[in-house]
Amino acid sequence: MTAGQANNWIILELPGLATNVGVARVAVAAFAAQLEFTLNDLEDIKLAVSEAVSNAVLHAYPPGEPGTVRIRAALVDGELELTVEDRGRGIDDVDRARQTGFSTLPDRMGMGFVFMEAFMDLVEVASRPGEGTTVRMRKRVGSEPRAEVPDQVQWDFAGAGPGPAHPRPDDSD
Amino acid sequence: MTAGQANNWIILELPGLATNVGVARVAVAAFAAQLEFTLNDLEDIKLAVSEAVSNAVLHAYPPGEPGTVRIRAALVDGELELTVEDRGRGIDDVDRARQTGFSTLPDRMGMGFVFMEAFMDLVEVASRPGEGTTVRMRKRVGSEPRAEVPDQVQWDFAGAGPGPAHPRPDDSD
Amino acid sequence: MEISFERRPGVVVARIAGELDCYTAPTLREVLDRELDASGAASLVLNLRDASFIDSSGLGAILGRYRRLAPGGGRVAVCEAQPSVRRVLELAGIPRIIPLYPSEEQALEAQKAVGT
Amino acid sequence: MEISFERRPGVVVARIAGELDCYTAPTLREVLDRELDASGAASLVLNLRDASFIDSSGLGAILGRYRRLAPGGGRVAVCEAQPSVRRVLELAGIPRIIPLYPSEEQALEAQKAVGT
Ligand SMILES: Nc1ncnc2c1ncn2[C@@H]1O[C@H](COP(=O)(O)OP(=O)(O)O)[C@@H](O)[C@H]1O
Ligand SMILES: Nc1ncnc2c1ncn2[C@@H]1O[C@H](COP(=O)(O)OP(=O)(O)O)[C@@H](O)[C@H]1O
Repeated sequence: MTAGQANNWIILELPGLATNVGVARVAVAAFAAQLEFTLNDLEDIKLAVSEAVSNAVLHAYPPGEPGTVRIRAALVDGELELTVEDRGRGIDDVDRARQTGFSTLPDRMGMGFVFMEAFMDLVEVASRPGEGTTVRMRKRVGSEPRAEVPDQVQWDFAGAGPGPAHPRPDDSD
Repeated sequence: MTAGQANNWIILELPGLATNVGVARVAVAAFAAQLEFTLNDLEDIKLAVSEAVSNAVLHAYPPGEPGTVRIRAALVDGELELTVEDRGRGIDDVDRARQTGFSTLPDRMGMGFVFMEAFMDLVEVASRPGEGTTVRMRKRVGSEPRAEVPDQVQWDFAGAGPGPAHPRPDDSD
Repeated sequence: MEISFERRPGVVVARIAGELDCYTAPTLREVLDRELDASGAASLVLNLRDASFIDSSGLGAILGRYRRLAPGGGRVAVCEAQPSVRRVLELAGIPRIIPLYPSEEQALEAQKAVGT
Repeated sequence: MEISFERRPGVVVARIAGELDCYTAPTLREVLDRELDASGAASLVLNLRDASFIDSSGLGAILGRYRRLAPGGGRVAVCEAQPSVRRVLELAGIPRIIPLYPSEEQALEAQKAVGT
């Protein structure tokens, strides 16, 4: 059975409802617990799942018309590979979307992608406007989250209004 | 969001490995927790998932060649509808398979279907030899598990050998 | 998620249990604002002892309260956060604007120190 | 799943933590049999205080030990099972052949009463 786990995977499909984000977290964490991840690693993975699935819930589909979100977790070469996919409106400019503090919704922090990057070892975003978004992530057993998220963010938080709708020139990621 | 939950569902696909049975339990329980199920109800649901997915793992596919198991959980009219499906070898005689103590494996108790029936409100088994098996179950919020599983079982347990390979005439289900 | 409140002079203490994500954040936001309005308190102490998870949506709800209270001189503090939750807060640099305290008492003491 | 053992005169006490299902049952079976062989004990007390789940595969592993020990006059008892686990054992009618005790002490007392 242990040998089989090397090629193990799960696919979870669910409608993009906020109430399902927790289900996705729990399912992926239960699956990932098969590898020798520490409790901290599993928390990192939950956070990354939460951010990616929340994005599909909040940004991909028109409000009130949730489409399907597909989550795939696989054990590949002792690493967890995670894919979160939607068939929603897509992202016009992925580089801009990934920048710290960038959000197209007024009450969001624009920290989702930054958190995924901070807590996972690899984050790739593929998106086509009108067709959907696929976020692919990897987590190695024993990898540490990267230091802190960039400094700029605190500055934005401290401001009275919502975060900037557009990135500043010094907002690098 | 609450309205949307009435039509909420998840689909979970995974290879039929024993290590994945716990993942299925946890995912379905996290999903079912959206309804007003009691903790006992959620334990009943976990048990039913465990029995149905274990069957797909243990009986459907040749040892060492696990095929895919598909679990669907949906909230329908305030009930949980659960489907566990495999594309494995199927069951020749479903009525016989559902009888208390019947098992085709020497070290099994033949209690899987009996438990599903005891802990869920409805259990339907559709199977075609060579094509696969689908178990459909329902659980109402607030339903109680049925009394005890039939008496015959204790008798079999108490025997020195494995359970009977064939049902006795008085093994009704 | 479940929230219970205790009103202290000038401070609302909110004890939050459960997961703070995009499902619960809108409720969290609304319930906190309602209590802040009703109490007229300038400051907020969030006791996260029973909060088991937080992501950027949950952080957003907390930082939103900071943005609301800061212009009037009010403060926001977090206390008793579990290690996994504290880890997310720290990685996000939250403590630089919202201090974390090991106990509710210490968080309340610190509020007093500034006066309300 | 994790198991630890304590050998008492004529009795093995096995403390089992985790989930008892078709993934862990083969290990449970093997480890219990190995310890019964090594100790030469006639009876078995299973402390399920930290067992969080059991299904028919887990029950099968327990009943298999009963079948093994009963012909030699040995006994199997379960103690400290959590409510959710106890519920499954009771619905399956297990207590009629494998008694359940609230504490390990009581389970061990009962073993003595029959002598080993
Ligand atoms: N799955 C998605 N579909 C469409 N747009 C997305 C998706 N994920 C992210 N985006 C876009 O990228 C932006 C930045 O995302 P993120 O860093 O997670 O911050 P936030 O969710 O707080 O807005 C979002 O505001 C949104 O415009
Ligand atoms: N998914 C399945 N595919 C093929 N055969 C199955 C499946 N589920 C159950 N069976 C057959 O039905 C029998 C009875 O199942 P069950 O009541 O769960 O007891 P057990 O799993 O202990 O054998 C099994 O022994 C097996 O022969």
